[in-house]
Amino acid sequence: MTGKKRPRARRSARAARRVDGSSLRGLSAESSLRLHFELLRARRVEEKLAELYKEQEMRTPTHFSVGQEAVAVGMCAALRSDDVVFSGHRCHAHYLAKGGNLAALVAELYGRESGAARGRGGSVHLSDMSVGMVAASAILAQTIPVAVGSALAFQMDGSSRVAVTFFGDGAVDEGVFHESLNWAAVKRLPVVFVCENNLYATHSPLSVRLPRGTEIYRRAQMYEMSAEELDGNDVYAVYRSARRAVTQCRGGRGPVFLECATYRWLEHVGPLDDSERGYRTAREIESWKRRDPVKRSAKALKARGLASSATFQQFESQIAEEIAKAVAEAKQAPWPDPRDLLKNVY
Amino acid sequence: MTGKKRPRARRSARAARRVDGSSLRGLSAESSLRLHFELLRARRVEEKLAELYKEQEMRTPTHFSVGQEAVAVGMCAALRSDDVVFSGHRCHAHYLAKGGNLAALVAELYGRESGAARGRGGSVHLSDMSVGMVAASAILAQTIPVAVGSALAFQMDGSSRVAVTFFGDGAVDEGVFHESLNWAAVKRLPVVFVCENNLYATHSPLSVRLPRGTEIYRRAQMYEMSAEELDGNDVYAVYRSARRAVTQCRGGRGPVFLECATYRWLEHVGPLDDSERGYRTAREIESWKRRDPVKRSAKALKARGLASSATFQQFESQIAEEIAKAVAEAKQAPWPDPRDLLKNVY
Amino acid sequence: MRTRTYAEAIAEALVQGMAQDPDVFIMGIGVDDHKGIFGTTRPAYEKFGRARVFDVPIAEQALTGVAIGAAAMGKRPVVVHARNDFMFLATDQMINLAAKWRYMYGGASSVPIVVRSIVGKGWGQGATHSQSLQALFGHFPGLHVVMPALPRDAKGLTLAALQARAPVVILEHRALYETRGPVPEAPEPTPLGTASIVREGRDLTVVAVSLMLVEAMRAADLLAPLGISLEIVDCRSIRPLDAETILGSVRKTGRVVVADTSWLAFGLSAEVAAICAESALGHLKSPVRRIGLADCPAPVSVPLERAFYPDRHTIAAECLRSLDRDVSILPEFAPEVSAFQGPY
Amino acid sequence: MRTRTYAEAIAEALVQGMAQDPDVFIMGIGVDDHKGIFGTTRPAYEKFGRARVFDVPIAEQALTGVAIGAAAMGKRPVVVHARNDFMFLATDQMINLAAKWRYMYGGASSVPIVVRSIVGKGWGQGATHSQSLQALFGHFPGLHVVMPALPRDAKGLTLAALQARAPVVILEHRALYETRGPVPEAPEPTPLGTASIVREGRDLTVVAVSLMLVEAMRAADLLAPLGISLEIVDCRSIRPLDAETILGSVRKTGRVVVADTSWLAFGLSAEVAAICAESALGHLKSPVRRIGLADCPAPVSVPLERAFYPDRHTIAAECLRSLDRDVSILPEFAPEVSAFQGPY
Ligand SMILES: Cc1ncc(C[n+]2csc(CCOP(=O)(O)OP(=O)(O)O)c2C)c(N)n1
Ligand SMILES: Cc1ncc(C[n+]2csc(CCOP(=O)(O)OP(=O)(O)O)c2C)c(N)n1
Ligand SMILES: [Mg+2]
Ligand SMILES: [Mg+2]
Repeated sequence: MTGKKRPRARRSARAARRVDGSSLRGLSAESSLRLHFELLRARRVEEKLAELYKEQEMRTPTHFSVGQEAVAVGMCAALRSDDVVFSGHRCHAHYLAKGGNLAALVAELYGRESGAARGRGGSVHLSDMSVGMVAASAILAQTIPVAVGSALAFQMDGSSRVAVTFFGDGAVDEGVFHESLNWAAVKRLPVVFVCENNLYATHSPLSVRLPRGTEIYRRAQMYEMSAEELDGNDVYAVYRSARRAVTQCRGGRGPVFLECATYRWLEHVGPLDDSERGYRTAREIESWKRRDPVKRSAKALKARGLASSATFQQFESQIAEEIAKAVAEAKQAPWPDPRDLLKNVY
Repeated sequence: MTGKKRPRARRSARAARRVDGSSLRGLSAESSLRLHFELLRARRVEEKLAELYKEQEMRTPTHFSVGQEAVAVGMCAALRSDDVVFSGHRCHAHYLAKGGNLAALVAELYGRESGAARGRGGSVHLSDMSVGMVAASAILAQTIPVAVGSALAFQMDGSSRVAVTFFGDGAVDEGVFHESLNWAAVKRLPVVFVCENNLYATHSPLSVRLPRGTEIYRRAQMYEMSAEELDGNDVYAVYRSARRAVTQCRGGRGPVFLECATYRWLEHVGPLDDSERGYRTAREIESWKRRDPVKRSAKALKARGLASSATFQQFESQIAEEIAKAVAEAKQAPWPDPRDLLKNVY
Repeated sequence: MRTRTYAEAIAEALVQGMAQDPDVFIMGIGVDDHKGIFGTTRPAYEKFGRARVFDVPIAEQALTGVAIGAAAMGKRPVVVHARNDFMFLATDQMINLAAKWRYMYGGASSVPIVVRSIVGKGWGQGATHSQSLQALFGHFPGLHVVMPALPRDAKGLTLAALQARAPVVILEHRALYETRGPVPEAPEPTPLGTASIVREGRDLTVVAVSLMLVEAMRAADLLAPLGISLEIVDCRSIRPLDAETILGSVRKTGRVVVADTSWLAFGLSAEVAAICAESALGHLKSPVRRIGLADCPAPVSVPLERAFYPDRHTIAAECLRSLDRDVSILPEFAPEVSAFQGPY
Repeated sequence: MRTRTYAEAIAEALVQGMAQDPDVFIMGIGVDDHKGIFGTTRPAYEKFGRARVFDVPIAEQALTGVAIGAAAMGKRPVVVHARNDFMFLATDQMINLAAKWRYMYGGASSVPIVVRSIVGKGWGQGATHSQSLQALFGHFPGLHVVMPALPRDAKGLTLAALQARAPVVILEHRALYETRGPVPEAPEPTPLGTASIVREGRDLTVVAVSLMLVEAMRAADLLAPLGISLEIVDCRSIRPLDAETILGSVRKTGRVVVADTSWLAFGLSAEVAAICAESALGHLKSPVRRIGLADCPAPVSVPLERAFYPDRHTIAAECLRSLDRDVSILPEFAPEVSAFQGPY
């Protein structure tokens, strides 16, 4: 496959390189800093979880978002807390960015009763209704029509709420992706489709799954909805597009599709580096790590004089403290009681 | 819905009117006459079946193709007998055009052992493997990926055979439509997708199912395959496009999509006129009947002096005779033996 | 009491449920057309209009996901499939998501969707338009599955579904749509999870569901003149199954025949036989007997269709065998051709 | 005899089948990657290359339809799903088309596809990655459904599937992949439709399938020292079910415990109990006992997972109950945490 893979991968790498620096255009100092903080937080949380995962105490298959956090953070920053978000198997960053409780995330990975799904769902079934993180799911593309349905409810109620669904490039292959875009467009529903195109589905490159030359966002345009491709490793760019998209939805002008070019740093599932596995090249991985969304965001803030090393230091320690507390709590937390096994089936 | 329906319906009506006359450009006298004969035959067969259906002796839900025959005839005339065809619930014309045995069709509707599916399948499950009419199915869009799979087999064998799948505008809504086009395009398979856009799915107008402004064939182009829209009521136009499509497939240059604008004359299922039902206007029905593919084809042949009333008379009597024989045979034919009920399950 | 047809009973339940709860809405292919799903959605459409009763793209999987998403936001969507066979396209959303939602997300939310779908039969509808999916949906925890046989329950179970917390699959039977029976005007839900003894008897218990319940009643009428008294249990709730009511009757009569609208293997007849073998073994005077579809896809041709479907005579004959009585004492039946001529 | 792991046995069957029949090819997500479906497709990929072992778009429904279409043209496609749960997206193609094809089209053609899929368990794989769909596919006529428990049958049933006329669903169990046992080198198919008595015994019959068969063997070892002799039937063929072998054993021992990898309701345990109630009633000395998953979606947390899955101890305890023996005579077990840590 590698032979077939290369050209397409390079093409998208270029797509991202086009917009290499990060620009804060149109953003207040405050929101720029908030975006960076959320970005850094998502990164540090997942780095820590990946490290702890190796202790084999989190018995739940886990797909880390390291490297892709800017999409989640930029998109969710444009949402109100009564807007709703749906995700797939790679859902930690979406959960955190929407305001999902960190302690509950860690506790869920440790299988505790205090977990986000009370130890019933695991890493791939995060939910925090209190902040509008409705559901993540391990079945590919499964929550895409569900987001559309939430948007239908908002439209019927004449509310201005918006639904967002995050999914990968692999979900684009599934039939329900097509059915859902069509549904949303026919009924002009307030839903934002966010595709995190990280070039691979498990170990399959795009070339195996989409006809050469395919631009995912241009497919979306065929459903008569506005769609754009953007640099998913530039949190500010994502935020600007997200704001436009959400404004359009709230205005009742129908769904929006955002294709975000980004890249997964760790193995498909699990905490390890997989650059030796041969399905992607070290060169490719390196070229993407050079476009680290966190570093780019920090660089932009510094350049604009909005943050100093001290600022970042303070962010780091605040986050480290929060994580340490969540982990300590989770490890102490009580297990679910087997006598509750049959509760909440109906 | 009617309010929403009108504009779209008018638009497509225009699409068809654009090419109102039929041109024999590029066709030999012989093939022009053969096309007309096949067209007339499909029409007369279905008219007769619809008439007989009212006797309530054909106990199988039947979807007549009257008004849409030019698509089946034009497409199948471009095929070899070792090419294969798949269809959906409205399959009589496809079966006949591909060379399916008429007596077996009539016998199937009468539920006889001599039927195309030996009385097991009924009107919606026609098959005649001997001529490459592989399968029709009552589940919407179900045979689309199956045609793609046959094309995969041809490609693996390095053969020049082509697979064709006929479906309606309603099938376009289904997820497997998208999955199948994507599959065929990724693997550049020799398959022709033929969409008979008759503006309705059961009683639902396009406006309920596709975003306003949707051109089905342009969606297909997004899969990086060649696609065109054409007048499905002009058998010669269909034939010319079909030949181009088949040539491209045989040449290994990947799949082709043909959107054929046409119109159903009878009710969705059953032999009756349904113009009183209110889901489509008498004006619309009339405007389409003026574009009767059979009349247009006859007119073109006469204009070019290729056929006289005598020719048509001879066609008519030849066809009438064939039909009468098939019907008489079917009514005499033995019923399946209930003792064979459990045969051919595995 | 006033009588209504099965179809009218469903239509009335929908109208009353929508009047009671503004969050209820109906969507499905053709729910708003002139036929209105054999009349069942037409009154709701006329009363509440297209804002709450609307047509949809033909995409069963997305349709189900859309219903789930709306339900998660507090709506009570009613999805309608003209044939339950079309739900094969939605099994992932139904079983991998709706059924598991409440449990899998820790009990914090639920998705109370109602899925109405119709079992087809007759006029050669064939292999893909005449299946009966109760076993499929009954096997997986998380869904309620019901199959009304009587107009009363067609209304009552629909009303109950509209008030349930869990997703509910209602499998209606096309061949029952025109049947008529007592139906209270007031919106009285039939409790989910309950079977009902529709005819008391002495000699043998017939556990039947949907159309087979009606056939069982007719079988009872055939056997009564022979001095044989059947007790008939309407197994209207597939999941949860009302084992107590079934077992109570079996323990009383000591004999049981199970009549299902689907195939035997891994079906309702298997589950009922199994609970008897687990919990009523000592009471069984003769082997459990199972009645269902012939073990092949549904054929189309009339003589094959007739051999494929069991009916009152099949039930009566099995009852006689269970009682060690000579089957030949049954009057010869001219197996009738159903009067059904559509609409399908 | 030489031994192989379950995974190696499958891999060998595929290589031998592909060598014998040039029309056999394998397609599925990741069949050609470095992991090669836990090694089962890797040898075939290395030997036959990407022309006959290839990766596909993530579209289970089309994938299945594509396999059907290729089979109709004379190919023998092997479709692989890393989790059988993903087949919910393909049930229409599997049940509404593949299973009915030969019958529905009058017997003129058939579509011999082979669908390999894996049942997951452990490491908190959760509600949608650990189901076991034998009852779903077993209910509908037209498919063969098999579940190998032993490496020998993992090879033999795969070979048989590659020669069958009807579509075959093979449900493999992830927890068995590393188990090792005798596997003949020669390509010897295990006949479809047969169960096998893997351990002869006197006191009680355990009918078990897949992973539960292995657990049943361990239960037998636990009970042997107590002087209890179990006969164990490997119900490796779900459809057709080998009723004769099962009933033969039950009639001999007079007691039966059924252990399935799925839920009880409408499951394999129900079907086996039902045939006993129909055809071995007179021989049963005690009620049929059923073992399966707890009646809820699969939870993730370790203590819940442990309570959710039955194992050798559950089986041993049910056997004692069936024998009216005191369960407390069983040694106290520290319910072990499985060593499994993926890959999933
Ligand atoms: C319906 C279904 N098919 C297959 C899988 C197995 N699977 C899990 S993740 C994955 C790849 C997803 O790729 P993508 O959507 O690009 O997301 P990414 O992992 O790259 O973030 C696959 C095939 C699944 N979970 N669900
Ligand atoms: C999966 C599925 N959903 C719904 C139906 C019911 N149905 C039968 S035909 C039809 C409309 C088909 O419309 P179209 O594809 O445009 O074909 P046409 O009837 O216009 O020729 C529908 C919805 C079905 N048969 N299969
Ligand atoms: Mg990806
Ligand atoms: Mg149409």
